[in-house]
Amino acid sequence: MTAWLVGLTIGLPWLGALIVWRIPDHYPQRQHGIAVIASLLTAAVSIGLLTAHSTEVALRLHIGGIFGDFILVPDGLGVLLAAIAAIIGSLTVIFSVAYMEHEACLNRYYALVLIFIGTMAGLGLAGNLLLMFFFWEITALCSYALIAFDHDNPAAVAGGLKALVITQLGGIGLLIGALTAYGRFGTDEIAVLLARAETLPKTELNLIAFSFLIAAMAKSAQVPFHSWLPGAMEAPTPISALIHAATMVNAGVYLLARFYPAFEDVTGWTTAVMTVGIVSALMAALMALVANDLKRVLAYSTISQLGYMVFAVGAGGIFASQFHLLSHAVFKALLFLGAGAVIHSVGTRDIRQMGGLWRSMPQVTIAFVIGAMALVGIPGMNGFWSKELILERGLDEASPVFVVGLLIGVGLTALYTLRLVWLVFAGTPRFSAQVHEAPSAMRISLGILAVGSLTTWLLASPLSKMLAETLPYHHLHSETTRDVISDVMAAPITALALVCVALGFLLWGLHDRLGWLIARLQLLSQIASQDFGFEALNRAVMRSTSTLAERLRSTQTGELNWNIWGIVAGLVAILIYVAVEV
Amino acid sequence: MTEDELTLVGVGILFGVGVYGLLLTHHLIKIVIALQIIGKAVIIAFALAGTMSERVQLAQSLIVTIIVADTMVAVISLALVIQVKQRLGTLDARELSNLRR
Amino acid sequence: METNSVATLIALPLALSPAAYIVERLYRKIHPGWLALLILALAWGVFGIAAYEFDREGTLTYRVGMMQLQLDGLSLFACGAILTLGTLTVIYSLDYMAEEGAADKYYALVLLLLGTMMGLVCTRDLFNLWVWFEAMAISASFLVAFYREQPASLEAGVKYIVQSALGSAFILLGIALVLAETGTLDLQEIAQLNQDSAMLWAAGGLFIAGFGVKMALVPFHTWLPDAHAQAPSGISALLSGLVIEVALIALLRALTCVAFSWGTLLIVFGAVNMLVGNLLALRQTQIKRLLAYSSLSQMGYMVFGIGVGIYAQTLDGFEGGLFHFFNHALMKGLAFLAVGAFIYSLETHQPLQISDLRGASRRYPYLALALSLALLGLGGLPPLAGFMSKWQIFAAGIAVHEPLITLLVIFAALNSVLSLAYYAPIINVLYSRQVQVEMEQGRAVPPMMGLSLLVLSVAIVVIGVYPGLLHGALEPAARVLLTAFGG
Amino acid sequence: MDKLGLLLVAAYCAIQAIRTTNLLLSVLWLASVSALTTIILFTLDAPQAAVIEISVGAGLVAVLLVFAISIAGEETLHNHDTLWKKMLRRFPLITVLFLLLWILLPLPETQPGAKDTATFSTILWEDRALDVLLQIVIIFSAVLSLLGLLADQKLPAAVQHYAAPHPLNEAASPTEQVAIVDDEPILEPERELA
Repeated sequence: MTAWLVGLTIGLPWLGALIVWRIPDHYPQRQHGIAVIASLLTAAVSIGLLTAHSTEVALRLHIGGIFGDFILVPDGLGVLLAAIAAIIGSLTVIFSVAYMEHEACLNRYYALVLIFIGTMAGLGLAGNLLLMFFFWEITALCSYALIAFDHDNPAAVAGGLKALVITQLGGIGLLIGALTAYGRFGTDEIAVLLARAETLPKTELNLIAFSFLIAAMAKSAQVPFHSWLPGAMEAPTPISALIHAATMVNAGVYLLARFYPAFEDVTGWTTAVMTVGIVSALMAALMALVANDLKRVLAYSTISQLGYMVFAVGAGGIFASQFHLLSHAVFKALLFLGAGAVIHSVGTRDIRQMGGLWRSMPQVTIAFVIGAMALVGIPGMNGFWSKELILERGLDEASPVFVVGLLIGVGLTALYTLRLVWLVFAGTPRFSAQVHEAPSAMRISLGILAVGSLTTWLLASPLSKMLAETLPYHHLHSETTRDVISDVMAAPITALALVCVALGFLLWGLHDRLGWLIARLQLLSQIASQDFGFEALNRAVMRSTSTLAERLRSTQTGELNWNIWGIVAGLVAILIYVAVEV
Repeated sequence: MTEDELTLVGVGILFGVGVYGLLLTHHLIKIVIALQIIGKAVIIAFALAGTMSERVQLAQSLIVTIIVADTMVAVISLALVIQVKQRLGTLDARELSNLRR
Repeated sequence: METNSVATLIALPLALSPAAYIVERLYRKIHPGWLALLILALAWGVFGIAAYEFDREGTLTYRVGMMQLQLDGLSLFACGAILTLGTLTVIYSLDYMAEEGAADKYYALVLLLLGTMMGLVCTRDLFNLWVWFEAMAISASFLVAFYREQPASLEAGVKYIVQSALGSAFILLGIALVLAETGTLDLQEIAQLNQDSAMLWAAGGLFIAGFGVKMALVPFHTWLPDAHAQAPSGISALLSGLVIEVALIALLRALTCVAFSWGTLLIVFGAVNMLVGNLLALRQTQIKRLLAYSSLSQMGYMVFGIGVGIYAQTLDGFEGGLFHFFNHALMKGLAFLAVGAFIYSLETHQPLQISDLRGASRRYPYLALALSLALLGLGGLPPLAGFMSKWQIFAAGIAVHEPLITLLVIFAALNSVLSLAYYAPIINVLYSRQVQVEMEQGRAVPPMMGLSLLVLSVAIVVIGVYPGLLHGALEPAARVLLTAFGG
Repeated sequence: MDKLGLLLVAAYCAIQAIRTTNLLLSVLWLASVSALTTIILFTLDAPQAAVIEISVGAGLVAVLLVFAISIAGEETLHNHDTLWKKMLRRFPLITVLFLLLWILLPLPETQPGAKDTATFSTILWEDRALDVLLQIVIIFSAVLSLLGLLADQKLPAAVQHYAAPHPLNEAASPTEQVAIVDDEPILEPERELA
């Protein structure tokens, strides 16, 4: 039974993709319909899978040779990721029915989305490293193809390529780590790595730990590998919601959480993870503060929130990180889809050209504000509980510097979120287009997600129970929702965090009178708006590579005599090597 | 150095002259000639290898094959050269450099 | 076991190629291509028998005079690869070459090329190895310069023949040194003598340089982009997908008789090939040239894997290298054939530029998908074949547990990422929504071309998802190499 | 020592063959390299190989080269239409004839070398029969190639000027690999062939 559920969660969307890909553009209704049905079925199956979680191998496919077995294990971490992918996936597909109306090549769009959903579920459920890497790379491939979906837009193509290359660079980390483990154990099963990590030579364990960290940083867009995520905002907005907010970017956090027990004793690893998280959280928050592109603000905020999750893993808060992952997936998907509705009707992504939208699209405004409140961490929202858990964990485990960083981050989040909401929905309109309320398909998705943002924190007990039951190496103990509430309420840091939120709001409220401060911070804002120089670094690497390529190309002169020189030089080099060896 | 080794050095020199020809001449027909010179050096190398290992007859039969193959290469390259001359009007290898980069 | 099937397998295409040449003159109705296909079908039958016998009896031999043809795991595997891509190319050519003249010579020479390649991997005699090699080079030469009315083809042909002649002279010199030192030419006898002398070392160096020319090791590679880009696309597929790899096998066979530690040198060559190939392809705008350069870097992975195998005596290194050989044959074959299909459909006579393919997916969705699969596979992305063989090569490298090799594996993986920087833009162009005018007026892809493209695409995906499929064929092949190199 | 001396002389001839500007002289120098090779082969106890070398190496190849030079070595093609076309047709034929010649040549037998198991002809025709069979394959594919390359086909209407270098594929920016649009045709028709 479990095997069927696992197989269907991955296979159903793939099958749907195959079918929808075969439907030509003349039948948009069929394209929409099949995509919606396939994704809804997947979501239903994935809910079934949630209940069937276990530590046992559900599917084992013998491949042979070095490739060993392909294993799928529906443990807590895995089914959570799979369910998020399937459910948010189906909501984005529904949203797309309205958003992508009248677009060309819908069959390709839906096929890629469905392949992505299946692959993401597979990534969570993979029980061996090769299969995990396999899915890891396919998600990157889908992400690339969907970012560059509009292949005539050079920015989209460049963004897709950048996302592909950077996540692939990170993928090398996963590759090296996986192969190192394989080289010692002769198998790439994740359970074996977790069980026998201490038996590895110290250097190799270090190598695995830090290369996995690099992989996670690239996938979860942590500084300094973050710059692909803002670039990925060229994708259609539902894609941004699904891949670049709710699911794929979580894969890094998931990876760290999954292997935390193996690496927790590696010297400096937890500190490195926490540092990465904090630095990303703060820098991304600053960048969100100065960005003017609606989707980019959300992208930076995603980086920042992922930073919190990464930090939580580093601090040993596996449950806190996964809890926040769940909350974030819901409220960030909501925010992105809300932004999509706004962009769809206003026709621009520049928040300086929006404003006053609450009058014309009140329902979208309400949904968006709920998402924003969850993002800020207003009590009662799902983001509040999960974020407070992370803060609490930080206070317990990490040095005060980190805690201060976390709190500043909370304040900054409040500040940029309020700025965003204010500029988009409040004040007077700064555009001329006729704006209507979003179509019903969009509102359905938004409504469900808004309800989710208000309620998913109630799932704390089953989630915690599931994780504690199925992750034998993580030594988690199960917490009930009541425990979570009392913990959070009792923790002193909750109050501090709320003060920070209030301060953040206050800063925005007073920003007209704080001209002197803003002027002082001009330099910082300039640096932040230029991506702290990482963008320039990327460009420099790209430019130098292509210069090198160009130089090398000029050695291919096409002259026969020159070619012979090459051959003779090669022979001489070989003979010199031989002479040295003899 | 034994006499055989000295001869081997001589073969190396002849081979080197052929390679030198390939390196420096631009005339396509002379490039074919240079290839032939290299072929001669190789043939002598085989005969020498035959005497050194006391398998002269074996070496001879190999040389026959080498000569045939070398001649065939010469034939095809000359045919190509003729085509080049007919179609491009030049025999200068330097002008055959439009495929580059 | 002594058997005729080895000899029959090799002799079939060679002996019947004159028939393919002459048949059209005798019976106007029989197209030489179909005859060639029939001959290859017969060869497949013999191959099946040989594989069955191999499975039961182990290595098969056939004696000609004092010399032996020998079908061991490696040659069986290589013959399988040769027949696979060879047959698909001939099927493809039935339509592709239909409008070109000289079909008689084309198919006869393709048969000769395939037959000599199979002989090359089966021989056990060092000198005979060279003769097969030379026969292969000569039968490919006209195919390279097939479009002899195009100046560029002639130029490519001249470079090809001169450079490969120089390479084969290096090989001969090496053989002469081996003969002088050991007095025998049988590869196994030489290996058993187990001599270690400067002469043999020098011979090994000459082998690497000589075969390196045909394998396109940097800096011997300069002829390759010209020849592979100028040949008819079917031939490009054969040259890129088989000839350079078979040259690698020939090198390995030759090196077995001077089996010292060539691992380091091969690893270095592999690494250099990856980087240089990628950089040369990075800014390329002609698609066939780009694919030709990418062959350099793919060859680098194979050589790297095999170098690791020799260096550390690991089966996985050899198996990975050979696995990549097979996958590269499929992927590069598919890439060249798909590009050829575009050239055919667009009826262009200029070298096809990447930008000429703008919007191809609208008019040719399947063709665009096939090309994308080939390119992504070459870039090493799952779920395609190229990923799995690279994984195996890297796994073998890491399992050596030496920091330097680990660094080189990282380097190789970085190169894989770099290669995406030129594969991915092609895919972007294919899926552009603006469509070239020429593209809209292009003609349909004929069924035979479609068939071979379909088979290759499916094979790439299937192997990518289920890499164990080939393990049964690869393992004995790798074991031959492991044994030969002293493991 | 004498062999080294001969080799050095051969090397001198080879240098002359490469350096001389007169192509026919060059062929003559090559023929003398071939002759010296023959002598060296004799001193190395390889008389049969020597005979073949002098007949094929000095004979056939030299003839082929002279042929090729007479066809291609001149600057213009105009006046030689009929003559070279005739010669062209016989080119493969003559090649094959020469090759048959050496196969039929009666060769003197010599004593096998110390470790040789058999005489030259036994080794060539029996022990290494595979090599001989392959020679046939090589000759066959070479003849096919020749026929293909020299087939009497329509020449393009214009002999195309090919020497001018052309930026076939100059740099494009890496992210958007856009081909340069060629305004000027790559090949300019230069003159008509009558």
